[in-house]
Amino acid sequence: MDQAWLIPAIPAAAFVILLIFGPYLPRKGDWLAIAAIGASFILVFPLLADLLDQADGATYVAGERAWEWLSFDLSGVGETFEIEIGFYVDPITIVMLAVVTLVALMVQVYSIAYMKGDSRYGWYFTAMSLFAASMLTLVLANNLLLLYAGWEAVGFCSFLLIGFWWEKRSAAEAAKKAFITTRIGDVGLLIGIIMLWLEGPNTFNIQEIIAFAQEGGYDSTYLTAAVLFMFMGALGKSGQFPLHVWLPDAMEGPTPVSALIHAATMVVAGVYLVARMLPLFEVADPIALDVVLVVGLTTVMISATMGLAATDIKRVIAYSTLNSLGLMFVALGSSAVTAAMLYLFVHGFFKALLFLGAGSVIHATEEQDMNRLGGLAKKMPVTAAMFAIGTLAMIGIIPLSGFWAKDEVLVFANEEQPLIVYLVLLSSLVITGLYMTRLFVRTFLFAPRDQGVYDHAHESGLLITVPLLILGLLATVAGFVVFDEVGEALGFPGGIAQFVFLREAHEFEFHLDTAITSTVLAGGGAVAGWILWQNKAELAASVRDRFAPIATLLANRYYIDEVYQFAIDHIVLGAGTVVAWFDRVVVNDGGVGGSAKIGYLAGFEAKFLQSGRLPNYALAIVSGILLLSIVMLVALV
Amino acid sequence: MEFVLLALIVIPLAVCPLFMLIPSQYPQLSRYLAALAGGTLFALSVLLFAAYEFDGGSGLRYELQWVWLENIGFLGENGITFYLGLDGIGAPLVLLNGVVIFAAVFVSWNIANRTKDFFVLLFLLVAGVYGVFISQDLFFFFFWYEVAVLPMFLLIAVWGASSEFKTFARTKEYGAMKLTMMLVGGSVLVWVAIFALFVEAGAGTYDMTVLREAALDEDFQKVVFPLFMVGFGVLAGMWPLHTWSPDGHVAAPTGVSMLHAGVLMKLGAFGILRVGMTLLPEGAEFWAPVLMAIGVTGAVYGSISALAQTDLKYMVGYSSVSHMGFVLMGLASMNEIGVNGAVLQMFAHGAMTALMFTSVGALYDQAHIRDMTQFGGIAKPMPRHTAFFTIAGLSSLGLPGLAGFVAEFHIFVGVFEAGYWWAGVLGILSAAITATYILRMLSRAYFGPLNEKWAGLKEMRLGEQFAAVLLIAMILLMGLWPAPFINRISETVEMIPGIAG
Amino acid sequence: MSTSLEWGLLAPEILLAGWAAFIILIDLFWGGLGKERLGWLAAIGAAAAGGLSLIWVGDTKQFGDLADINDYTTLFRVLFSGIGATICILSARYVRDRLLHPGEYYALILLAIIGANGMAAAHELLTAYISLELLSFSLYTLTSYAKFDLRSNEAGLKYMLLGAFSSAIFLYGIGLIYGTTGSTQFAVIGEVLSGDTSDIEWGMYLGLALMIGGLGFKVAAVPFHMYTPDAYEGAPIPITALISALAKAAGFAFFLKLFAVAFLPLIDDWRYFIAGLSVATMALGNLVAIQQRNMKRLLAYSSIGQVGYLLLGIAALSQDTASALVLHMIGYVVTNLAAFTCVILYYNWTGREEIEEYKGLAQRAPYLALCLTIALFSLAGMPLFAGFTTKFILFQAAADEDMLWLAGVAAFFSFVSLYYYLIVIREMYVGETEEKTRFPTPWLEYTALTVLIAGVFLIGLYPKPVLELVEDGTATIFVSEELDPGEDLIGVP
Amino acid sequence: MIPIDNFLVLSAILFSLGMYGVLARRNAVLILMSVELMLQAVAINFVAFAVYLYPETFTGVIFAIFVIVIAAAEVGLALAIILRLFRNRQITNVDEADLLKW
Amino acid sequence: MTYEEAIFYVIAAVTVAGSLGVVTARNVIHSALFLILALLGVAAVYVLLASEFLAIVQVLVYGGAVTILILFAMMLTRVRDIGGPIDGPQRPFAALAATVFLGTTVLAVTQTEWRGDTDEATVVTINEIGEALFTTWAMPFEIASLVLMVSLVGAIVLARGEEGE
Repeated sequence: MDQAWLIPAIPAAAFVILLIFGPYLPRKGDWLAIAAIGASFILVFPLLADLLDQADGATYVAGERAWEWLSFDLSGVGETFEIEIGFYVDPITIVMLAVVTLVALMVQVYSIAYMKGDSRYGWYFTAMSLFAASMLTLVLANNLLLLYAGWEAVGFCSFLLIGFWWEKRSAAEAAKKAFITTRIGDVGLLIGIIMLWLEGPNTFNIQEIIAFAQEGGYDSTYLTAAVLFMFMGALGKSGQFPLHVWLPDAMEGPTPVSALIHAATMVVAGVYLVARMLPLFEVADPIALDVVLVVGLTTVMISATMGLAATDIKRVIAYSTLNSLGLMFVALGSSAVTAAMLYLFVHGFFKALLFLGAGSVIHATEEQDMNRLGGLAKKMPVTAAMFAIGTLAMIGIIPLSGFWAKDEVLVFANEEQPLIVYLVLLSSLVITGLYMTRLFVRTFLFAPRDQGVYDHAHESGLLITVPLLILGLLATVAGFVVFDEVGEALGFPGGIAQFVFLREAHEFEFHLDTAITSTVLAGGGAVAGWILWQNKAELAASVRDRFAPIATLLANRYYIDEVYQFAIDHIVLGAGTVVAWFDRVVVNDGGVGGSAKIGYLAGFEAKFLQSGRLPNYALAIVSGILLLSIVMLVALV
Repeated sequence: MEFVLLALIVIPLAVCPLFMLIPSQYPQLSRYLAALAGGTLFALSVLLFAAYEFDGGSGLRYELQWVWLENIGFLGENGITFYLGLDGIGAPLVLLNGVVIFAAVFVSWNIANRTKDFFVLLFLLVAGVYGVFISQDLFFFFFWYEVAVLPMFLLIAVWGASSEFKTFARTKEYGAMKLTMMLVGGSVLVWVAIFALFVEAGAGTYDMTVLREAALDEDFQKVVFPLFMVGFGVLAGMWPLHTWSPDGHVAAPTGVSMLHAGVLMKLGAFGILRVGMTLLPEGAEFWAPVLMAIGVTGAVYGSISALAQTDLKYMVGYSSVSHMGFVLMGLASMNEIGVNGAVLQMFAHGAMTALMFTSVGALYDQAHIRDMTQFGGIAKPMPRHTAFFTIAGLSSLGLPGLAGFVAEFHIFVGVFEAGYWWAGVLGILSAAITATYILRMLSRAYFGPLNEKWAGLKEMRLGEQFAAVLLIAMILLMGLWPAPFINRISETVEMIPGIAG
Repeated sequence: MSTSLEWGLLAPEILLAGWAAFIILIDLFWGGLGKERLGWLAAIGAAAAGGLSLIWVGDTKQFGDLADINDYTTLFRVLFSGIGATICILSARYVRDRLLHPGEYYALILLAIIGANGMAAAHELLTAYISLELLSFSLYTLTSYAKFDLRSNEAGLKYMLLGAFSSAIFLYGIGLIYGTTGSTQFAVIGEVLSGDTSDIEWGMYLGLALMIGGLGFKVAAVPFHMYTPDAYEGAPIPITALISALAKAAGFAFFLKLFAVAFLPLIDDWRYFIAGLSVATMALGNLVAIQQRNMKRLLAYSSIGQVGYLLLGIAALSQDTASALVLHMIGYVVTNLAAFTCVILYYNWTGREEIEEYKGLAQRAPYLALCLTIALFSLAGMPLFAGFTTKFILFQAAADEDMLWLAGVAAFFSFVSLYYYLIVIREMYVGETEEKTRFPTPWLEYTALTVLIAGVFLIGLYPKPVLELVEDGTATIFVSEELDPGEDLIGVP
Repeated sequence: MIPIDNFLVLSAILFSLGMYGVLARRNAVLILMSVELMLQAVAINFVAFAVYLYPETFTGVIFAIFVIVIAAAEVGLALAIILRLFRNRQITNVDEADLLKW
Repeated sequence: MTYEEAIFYVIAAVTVAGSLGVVTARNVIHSALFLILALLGVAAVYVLLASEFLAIVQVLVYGGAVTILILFAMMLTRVRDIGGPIDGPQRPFAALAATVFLGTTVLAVTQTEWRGDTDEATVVTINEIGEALFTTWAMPFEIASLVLMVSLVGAIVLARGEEGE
């Protein structure tokens, strides 16, 4: 348990070494980065083992170590203001660690091939190690401040990696947009943290805050406000409804980056935060959880619909990520931590698989636009197969992991939430089926639309296909974790569900009815998709013409981007120019310049008193004398 | 160690005549002398910072008291004494000054015309700043405060640069004159306040440790504190009186604006803390809400107007106004966390702005324009420069792991603790706006496709790079391991009367 | 009939008078000495008189109720001879190039010093008035000394006629005070005024008002200052320096002694009038100075501004403010002389006195530009230099006498004054000129200049010795001398 | 005997007339003559006080003597300057001599 | 109205008329002549004030030297043929100021109750004055001599024509 701090430390050390000596290392030090993340991955297991040994029955004892980073005593009653650095390991952390380290390892191996020949190859791996280090710190942090530090560092790394090819104007803009949007979200997070600290037990330690809240320390409206502020941070980071604009644009970055950051790890940080803070959400009045739910739902619906219209394969997958994140928040909204964490665990694998598949397509064909792809299956059989598995998992077809996790979410949504929520989820299943099959069909099947691209395509090398295979396997197998027996087998007493579940044990029952409905709907969606978009996709075209206005609406992403851009240009920049003008003209020339002018003019007038003529001077003297004597006599006598 | 403290003032003053002796045909010689002097000052500052530890008493270490004027006229027992002493708040700022002067010397390495006069004035400025940070006597506090302002006019008027903008022009003489006049104008208020304080205390001495004990009555404090607040506020870039800072920086040469924004603006805030809040606690308490309001306006106002600037130096100028707004907010929170945050922010902002000015200066020296809209993709020809500027930008927008965050976090916590939740929210918002204008500038000027016109740009000079590395070291030191700073500052802040728990 | 007159006490004055005559004769009979060396000779004479007066350091004697020779007088005698010697050295080259009759020129300067000494030493009004007239007459003549220069002529005329007019008013004031108090001795007047004065109120206050007016003219307080700018601009530059240093210093020496000894009992009555004068002087002096383009007129208005600060010292009169005032006056005199030295040297070299014409001086004569900058910064009250410390002590002393508002006004105007000093400094350092000829260094003037600048630094950085000297001086005038009966005084006034 | 007030009033009248002369006249010599008048008035004042109020110390009389001496000296010097002015610029009116202004 | 007061009023009238003439005469020469009349009037006042020495000095110094000097000056500066008004533009202000001053002084002088015997003048003999001049008032005497010397030197230096002229 004590070596838990090593997990983030090794990638951090790798980052420092690469930063300073990177260019001089053989192969620019990519092996060092991979070794570091590999080591972290390996270290997760002893941690898991420790956790399981100490487990007595269903409850697991969380390990925590902390070192004082900074402290000074307040002159009040012996209080001190402390900030610590420490880690806190509990089931949720383990799940997150597993997902992050594994996917990062896969992605970095994949990147060796994908990024070969790039001018800043070394810098790529340096940034990747920094990202890994900060994500792991975020996950392991035991207090809110260290979490916030990791949170911001991850945001900065995403800025670096999205803007990796900063020569491209769009990449630079996308990076800036991502960082600013997440930063606006983080404003909420910071306010939330400080509010919790203010009324709370004068510490940032998460567990103490939760314990304090559970004893009713905070008054509920205050706690709700604090929690909602923190949720704002999660919104920004996980690209939920109001602040989701940056995620589609984040595809400007290299695909492995998208795979790692915008699928498995960073975007999921928001979910982790809410999961970690769920007890607070529950203590606060229900409005908090409803907000989470509503936001999740809206994101699900928007992303699903937008997925239909997007033509760039990476953007479609990005929308699918938004869709899944929405689902996770819906799960959290109905306080189903297991379902959320499970879906997160599973989603990490198949979404990474999808992205890396798309990456291998792009790597092979140098082309991202669906309209110019098609019929690649023959040229790239392995990628096509793996992509198929990923698509099916995303849609949630029976044997694959997507299905099990999605069902968990549906089950909780059905039990806890009103019917409307359940119906919306079901409709989203259909649409997911639609656009995922569209993606698969348009890329891999039927006649190639652009012969040049088709000829150029070739199956990617081992370095790309092997990670695909591993992820494909995981995508299929991971689902079974749901069954307790499988959990037992792997040495988890009472199954994974209990491991992750915080409250009392809850065996997994198989809800036949939800399973059937979901499979039917998802399958129906897929088949409809197949029909619509087969061979020349005439049918899809005709449907689009009929619903033309909706299609354009979707294509322009509900014009949300334009609204934000308008807001920024006019309100924010406009205010800036007005304030700058006000500052220069009113405060500066008017206020400061004005008073100086008064002095200058006073002097100017007084100057002409000096007429140069003697009688005037004599008159001045006499008037001075008279004034003096008269006032003196009047005043004093 | 006392004489190390004395050396901080003596070296810069002693080096001035030495410069005079060097014939002006050998600018290189005067540059080496400047580097040597800068180096020794830096070393001494680091030594002092490291050696300082709180010893229980009044937190004042290495005291050195020479009677200057005593028992003459209105002056009683040790009336005016040349009283040097280093305390917790002074130590980090002395370190900051040492770092910034050492960096400034290297940045102004290629000042060609009248190099030795430049360095004479620069070191005079530094002597003034050191004097303020370590003098415990109110007379000498004001004496060095004015010495620091003295060379500003010539530094900007002679070596500065005029600039034409579409709608208005800012000649360097205008910038220099406005800056000097506003600072000295501010110091008039301080002067009057010192007179009133001396008469009211009736102790016949300017020794601040004695004046601290003098129980001044409440109404007097309420009347005199605003004088100190506004008087020092002008130099601290307080909101309505801040207009000299952007104009001054645009006109000033790089080295001077580094020292100026990096250290001189801290003099104002330091003044409010050391003289205003320590000697007049009730007054400070009474006026705290007003100072908070001004601080917040400054912060938000500064960051919003920085958003609209196209000139790089104007942007950095307004960002300094915004960050100094944070400092004032920290001071106004009147509780220990907030004031600690304010002192940390003074140090952090000092290092950040100095780094920003180094980079902008380096760019300006080669490109001779500062309009960021005309640049594009200069990260290609100047990668290191971009890295330095990005680090400075990130620290100013409060990325954890860099100095900015540690300071701003304390200020926000302090402000919330003191109950001004509206100020806290606005403050954090202005930090977000800072992120916007910094990143907008970075993406527009540095990233994106390379504008062919600037293909010829070369990397920063070695001297500038050394300066930048030095400053980054400070930013990272405070960002990653702020304990040494906090321990020193918090004990002394605790001693200040009127600072709540 | 033995009287108590010890002529030995007036040895410095006698030496000066003799030396003046000696100089005139030298100039008449021994042409070979050359005009420049005549100046140095005069300087030696003045310095010798200063040295001679040091004999009486520490003791308090009286020259028959007319003049008391105590530390106050010694202090001012040394100061005046110092000023005289500096002016003689400075004008050596100027007179050689531009004026006729150098012998009389230097003689008049020496006589002016006698007048000044008389004013400082005076124990009663008649001696003071006559010395005042001696000082004024020599200054009237010296102002119009450049016979063929229209400006000098006009300045002399204005200075003369207005001087006569205001001294008539001053005399009327003295008459009334004499009428009401019965004596012209300060101590006696002080005694009478401290008693019940309700019966003689009318005459007394009118007399006081007229005297303030008359003295106001002499020290160039605002309503009466009109002649100063014209006299400064018209007179030959060394004489402008002489007026700005000697006339102001002597004026204030007499002003301070008169008000400290004679009118102290009425302080609560005239305090606010003097304060009013001081504010008006500071305001007008500094504000109009901003408009000036000629260096001499600028220094004229700046000296008017400085008079405002000195009047502040008198408005809040007490033992401390008196010594602070004298200290500031010494600081002002030394700085002003330094500034004028630079102006004179530049004028001798280029014949220019407009501020624009100081462009690029820093390139051509760096040392000269540096000294002028130091002097101007000291006048503005910037630290490291005399101005800051003396102003600080003066304003603090005034604030101590609960005149804080006046100290505030003074601090504000000293800030305003920084503007026009910076204008000059800007011209010197930022301006560019085509002529790049380096400035020939006149060694003697440069040594005088260096001594003055050293003085400015000394008072600025370590005023203790000077302040202690001044403290002993002012202590003597504040101790209330009782009339020492006993000596058989024949016809004692 | 004649009360002292008569003399003082006379002196005041003379003084005011002299003042009027200085303020109103343009010619320098006339101004000079008016100043002489004012000094006469002052002398009368002094003598009156000495003779009436303080006969035993008669400082006033001494003062009067010296005032006359100073007045005489003044006339000499003033006329010299006026002549010098006339010789240079051929004017004696004071308000024409205004080279030095503002 | 005693005998002496009548004489006083006559002399006072003469002096005031003379000085009024000096100040208001249209012709410059007339004002010079009026000055002589005024000065002699003042001499008569001194006689009334029982100080004959002063009267003699007044007549000698002023009557003789000063007025002649002024007439010479007027002749030299050819003042007669200079046209233009003799009084400046600020005549009304001058009159106003003079009258206000007159009012205040007369009021002040009459209001104060002078200390000491105010209605009979005692004679101060010449030898008393002489002795005082050389003993009690020695210093002003010396300085007065220096003033005269300065005036003399000044007059010569300024008025004397140089070779070039």
